[in-house]
Amino acid sequence: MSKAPAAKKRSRSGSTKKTKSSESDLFAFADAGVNQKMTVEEKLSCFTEMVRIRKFEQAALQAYQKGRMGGFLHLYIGQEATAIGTISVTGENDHIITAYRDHGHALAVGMNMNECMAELYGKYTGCSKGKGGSMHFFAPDKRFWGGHGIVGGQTPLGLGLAYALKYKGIEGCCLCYLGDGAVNQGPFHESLNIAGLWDVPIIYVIENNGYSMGTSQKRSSAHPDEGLAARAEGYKIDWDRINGSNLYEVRAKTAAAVARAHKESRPTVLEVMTYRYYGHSIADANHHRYRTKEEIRHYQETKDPINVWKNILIEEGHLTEEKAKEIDAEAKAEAKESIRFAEESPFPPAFELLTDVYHSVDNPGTHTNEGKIFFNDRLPFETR
Amino acid sequence: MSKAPAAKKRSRSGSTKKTKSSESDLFAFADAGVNQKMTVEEKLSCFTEMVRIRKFEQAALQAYQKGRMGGFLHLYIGQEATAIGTISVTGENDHIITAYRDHGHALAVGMNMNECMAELYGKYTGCSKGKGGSMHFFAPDKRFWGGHGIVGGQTPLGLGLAYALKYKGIEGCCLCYLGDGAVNQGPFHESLNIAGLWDVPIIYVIENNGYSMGTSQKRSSAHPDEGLAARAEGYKIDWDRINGSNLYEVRAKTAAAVARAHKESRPTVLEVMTYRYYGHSIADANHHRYRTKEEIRHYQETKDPINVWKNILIEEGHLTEEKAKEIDAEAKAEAKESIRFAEESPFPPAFELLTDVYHSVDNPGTHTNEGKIFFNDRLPFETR
Amino acid sequence: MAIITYRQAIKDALAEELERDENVFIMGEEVAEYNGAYKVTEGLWKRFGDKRVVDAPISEAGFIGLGIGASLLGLRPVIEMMFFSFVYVAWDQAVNNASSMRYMSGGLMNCPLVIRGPANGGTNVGATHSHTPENLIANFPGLKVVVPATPADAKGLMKSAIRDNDPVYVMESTVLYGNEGEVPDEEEFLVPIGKADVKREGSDLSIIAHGRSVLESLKAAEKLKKDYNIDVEVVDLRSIRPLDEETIIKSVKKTNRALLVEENKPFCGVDAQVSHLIQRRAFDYLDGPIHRLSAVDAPAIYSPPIEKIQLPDADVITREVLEMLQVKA
Amino acid sequence: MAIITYRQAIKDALAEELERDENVFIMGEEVAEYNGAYKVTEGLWKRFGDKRVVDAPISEAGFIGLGIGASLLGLRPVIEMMFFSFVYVAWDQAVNNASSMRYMSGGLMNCPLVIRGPANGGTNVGATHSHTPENLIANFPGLKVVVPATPADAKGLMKSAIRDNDPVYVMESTVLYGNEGEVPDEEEFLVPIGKADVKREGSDLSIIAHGRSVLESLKAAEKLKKDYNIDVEVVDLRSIRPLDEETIIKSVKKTNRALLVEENKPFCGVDAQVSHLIQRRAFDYLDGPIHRLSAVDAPAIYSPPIEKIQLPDADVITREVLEMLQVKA
Ligand SMILES: Cc1ncc(C[n+]2csc(CCOP(=O)(O)OP(=O)(O)O)c2C)c(N)n1
Ligand SMILES: Cc1ncc(C[n+]2csc(CCOP(=O)(O)OP(=O)(O)O)c2C)c(N)n1
Ligand SMILES: [Mg+2]
Ligand SMILES: [Mg+2]
Repeated sequence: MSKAPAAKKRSRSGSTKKTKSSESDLFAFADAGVNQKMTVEEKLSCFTEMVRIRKFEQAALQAYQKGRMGGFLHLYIGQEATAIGTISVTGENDHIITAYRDHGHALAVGMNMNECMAELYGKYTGCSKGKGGSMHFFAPDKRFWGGHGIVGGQTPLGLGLAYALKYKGIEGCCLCYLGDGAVNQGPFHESLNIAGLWDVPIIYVIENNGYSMGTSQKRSSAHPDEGLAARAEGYKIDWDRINGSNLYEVRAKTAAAVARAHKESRPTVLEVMTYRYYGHSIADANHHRYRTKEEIRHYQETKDPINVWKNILIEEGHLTEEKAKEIDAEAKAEAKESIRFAEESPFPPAFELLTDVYHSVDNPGTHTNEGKIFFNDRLPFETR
Repeated sequence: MSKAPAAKKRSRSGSTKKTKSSESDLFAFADAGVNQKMTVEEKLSCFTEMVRIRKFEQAALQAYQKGRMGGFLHLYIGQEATAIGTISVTGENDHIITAYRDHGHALAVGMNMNECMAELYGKYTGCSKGKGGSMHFFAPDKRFWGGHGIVGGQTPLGLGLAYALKYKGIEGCCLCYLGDGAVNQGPFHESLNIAGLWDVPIIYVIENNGYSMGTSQKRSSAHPDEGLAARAEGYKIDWDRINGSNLYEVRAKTAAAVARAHKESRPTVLEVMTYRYYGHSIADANHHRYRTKEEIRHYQETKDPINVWKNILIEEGHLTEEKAKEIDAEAKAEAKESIRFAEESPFPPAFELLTDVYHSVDNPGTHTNEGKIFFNDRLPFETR
Repeated sequence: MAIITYRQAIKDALAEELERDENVFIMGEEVAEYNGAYKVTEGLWKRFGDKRVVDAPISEAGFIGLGIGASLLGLRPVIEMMFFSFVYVAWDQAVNNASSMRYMSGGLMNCPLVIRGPANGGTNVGATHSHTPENLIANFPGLKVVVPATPADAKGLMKSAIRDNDPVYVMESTVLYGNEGEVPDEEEFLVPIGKADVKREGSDLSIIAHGRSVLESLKAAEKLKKDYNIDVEVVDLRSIRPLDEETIIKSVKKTNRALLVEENKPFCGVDAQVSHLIQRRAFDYLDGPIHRLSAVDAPAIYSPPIEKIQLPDADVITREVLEMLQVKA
Repeated sequence: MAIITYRQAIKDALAEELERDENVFIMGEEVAEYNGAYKVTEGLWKRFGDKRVVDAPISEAGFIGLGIGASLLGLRPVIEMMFFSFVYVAWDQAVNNASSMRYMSGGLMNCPLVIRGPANGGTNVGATHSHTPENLIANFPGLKVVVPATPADAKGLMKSAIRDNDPVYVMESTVLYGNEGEVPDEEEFLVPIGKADVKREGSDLSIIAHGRSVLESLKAAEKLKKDYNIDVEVVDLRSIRPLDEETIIKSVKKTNRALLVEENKPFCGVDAQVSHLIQRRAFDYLDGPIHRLSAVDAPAIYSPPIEKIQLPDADVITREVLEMLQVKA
């Protein structure tokens, strides 16, 4: 693999820095190539997909509150334009990996609500057979590699996915998402250096929703005035900052990063300014203590990504309030159906505790392996 | 502890960046306060101390080659002005911690050659009773906290030392040294963020000797054109770059960082451009394969920190070639004596294997501890 | 004696030690303003302020290393792992640095550090979040590990840990936080580190357990007494390193049978070590092989009803005892 | 059969697998241009080039994580730890991520990764550099661990490891790199993972060992035969997980006595597990308790002659066997 000395010569001012934002002008990025090319269908699809994420999670929330699930439930609601906007500009050789707040990305890559909801329920029909739960959705066939619970732990994995593409000579990239709190994990730093040094086609998308659990972003990170993504300069990596309420801007700036990855095999760090409406997880019931209701309301009223996109589409004449309501109702029905599916699905049988641990156990005869590999004196269930 | 919101307001341009260097003008930093104040005695002492480091290590090298020691021997020769220059501007509340290339720092804080040489020999009279070896010199009474073998592993420890000073309300700081290869370890990144965020009075001194083992610095780090220290901007930390051949410059820029730590409780990252003459360790016999003899010779002839300082002192009229030779001979004799001391010292008795593991074992009656704490079925030696 | 929760017992221990010694401080993610992810530190930030109770960024290697460094200068950091599983991102600091400082310096330095937090499965948080690394940490000479099962032990061990001059890892359990129990009122209530506790006397068989498994074992013991008139002794290790070999051996010499129960994964779990030492020191007293029950040997599964099966409970323990004593269930 | 060094055997295995499968690549610190800190990869960069043999920055968590990620897409990274002790700075990636990927995805993903490098004490590099974490890693279901003692096993196990679809940790030893031994010539020479090897047959007592301890045990066996006419059987585990229980049990059932030898630290070392399983499955065959010899339970000391004492050698093993058989030395 060429270690592209070119990278060393790239001058600092060559970095794409935050140029403009769509804060005030909704259409500021409408004329970006990737947005100009959008068909009406694609525009509506983005809307539908964002609504589907929200309805899916609202349904999941209700089920969780009824005690139908265990563990954690980290809702993505409020951040939908990030997953949909970024993933909608990726192609067939681009791969996705994220942290535990993964429902949005899972639906965005095309996973269906049934397998996702069943996974939340811990059912055998779940995408991970009920073994992973909310934090661990996977769909390798859709180039979606999870769903990872350890903060920052996915950042070198994403690097490796991108590295593999380059190794194989495939013109693709990896989008690796992380939170504003995750940027202070060591492995992210190590990954950035390697990405910058070796020209790895990875795009780190920092979803800055303002908080890591109850800690506001300013209490967790020292950073340049330009924000968290600007840390990329320390590794001579291009970066940009994105208004996460505006799908056009998310798409435009992500597309630029994807092009950089595809054409130059260079990494990018993007910081998407966004917001989560619910607590860190549903266990975080007191999230009004570390932020005000006004702050939440302000975001919902003025920056909600679904609303913003709806208004854009209405203004462009592609959508009406009625049509939007229909889409909403359909997504709601789909989510409701996924609840039914999950409720009616069986739990995994106990013997599944010991499958999927080792490839060699699940595929006897394919490995030069012998001996004992599990060490319980006695199992509390019948094996197959 | 106040988390000094002031830090947040510090503007980026407020950072001390590389302003000037002494590359061409040996006296560029002679008029810095800390240098102006230097007595002749102090100037000569710096010279003597640098020479002592070199002679100590030359003696150690010979002994190592005769098979008198085990493990690693990482020589500091070529880098002496860094340890001496930085430590000579510290005061009674300033603490020191470094990596495995620690002989220079150890002597600079005032450890004597005998205890150091005996430690290299693994003798009971060594500073660590022969338990630590070359990489693990310690002298808490001289505020020297090692000597650490895991690359980057000392960087959060140094942060903790500085944190403790601030916690206790002591106007002091910690100087924490690391290599150019070590900057790519995760814990260093985590430490920088915490230092910047909480105003911890730590000074990270990157001793950039151009190589991490056989890897040239440009093959290990992506970084801004301004160098490795400039990564500090990602955490809004002040930084500077230092010509490590010129003691005046090392002192001047370190003193500024120390003042910043003492007065503002703010961290600094310093990058000292330096060079090692020997291999990474003595095991690295083929270091001429990854760098040219000319490169080494060039540094020795034009940038050797002892020579440069000698020339400065001669030009200032404080030193003559003769006097320098005397100092050299004295240091050599001292080193020779330390070899004798080490040779004649005993090895630790075998029972020392099990002392210094637990404070509670070594100080019976001081802890609410019971039970068995060591788990050998049988020991291969007599316990005390 | 007051009846308080396991959570409250730890909180009281922390508060008392913060009060007693100004070198004690608490650091971790969400421990201060948020009152702790599991509310163990609730109210402490309000009471003791910014200096003594500190919210840290998500940088475990950074702040555990910071804790070690600060301890060298005499501070007594008590570092919370939100989950003990997260210690893996700081493993080198936690086990390599913390265990070696004193030794490598020939006794010149001490590291009076406490790392505490929940280490348990059973709450459906998945494979990466459900580790119980007491065996891994106790492998390192230089470190101490305690695993309290009751509120009293949680309080008494936590206080001893904070006063200890060696690094002590206190492993709690989110499943136990809500449990209530009697805790002695006296301010100076300390449970010695390294002392096991016979939580139930019996003569037919010794169950040796730690953490939540102690409670499941006690439940099994009740049932065995009631339904089968079997008298099981339950030894709670409480401390993994140091380990109270004498109490273990005494119990086994009395009952001649040992069943070891833990939520650790089996391969080189704590009970592998306990098993070895029993057969080594009480070989001639054993009427049959030592049995072990551990977590089912796979990463922690999410699916809630299946994860329940993964961890040894009173039913499984009861069955195993009956099997060992060749009593028909 | 050629006689080659342990180092050469590994190098040959790497070269053959690099040649055979273009998805195999080697990554680590100084593995390429520098030819490896211990010259295990000497010549491979020159032969296979930048793409297949890659020098990495000192960022173990970064490049082990990279390896895991790349393995998901079907590459077969072989990652060198310059010392295995350095895996601790990447522990979360190495044990938590690598062990959980397949499981958490319900079998959708595989992680065909090899992490290899020397894991041994005895070379005076001090406490932080001398870890032997085979026990810690084998604790994690989802991972495999092998510890070859001879050149042939090193080659055969390395090739099996690289072809395996699960993460395999291959623990070598700087002390063994220079040792010579016969290695079968055929290209397809594979040693199955999980198969122990009876390195010496005997009837009086079974020594069960792994890594360098196998060689010390064999030395002791020679001496015991020569000086005392004692016939010791030496079982080389070779693989820690999977573990060849059958061969262990068969040997103990034959000799009725077991001595376990390893350089692991004793608390929850590999042999704690081996001890448990022997007494569990061969209780009635044991004529006396199972004995263990491990590293002296302290961080690795620097002082060269004292570190020698810290690790079990042929003399100590000999003494222990005599003691077990109640033969006067
Ligand atoms: C290494 C590690 N430390 C701590 C945690 C607990 N934890 C889970 S999420 C989280 C906050 C992360 O915040 P951020 O990165 O901003 O992502 P967000 O939740 O906002 O999406 C914390 C502390 C963890 N999972 N892993
Ligand atoms: C975590 C870790 N990885 C690898 C090593 C092996 N190692 C020791 S020193 C070194 C090179 C460090 O280079 P640098 O930081 O530039 O310091 P220098 O030796 O030049 O002083 C390496 C790779 C180690 N000790 N720790
Ligand atoms: Mg966040
Ligand atoms: Mg260097």
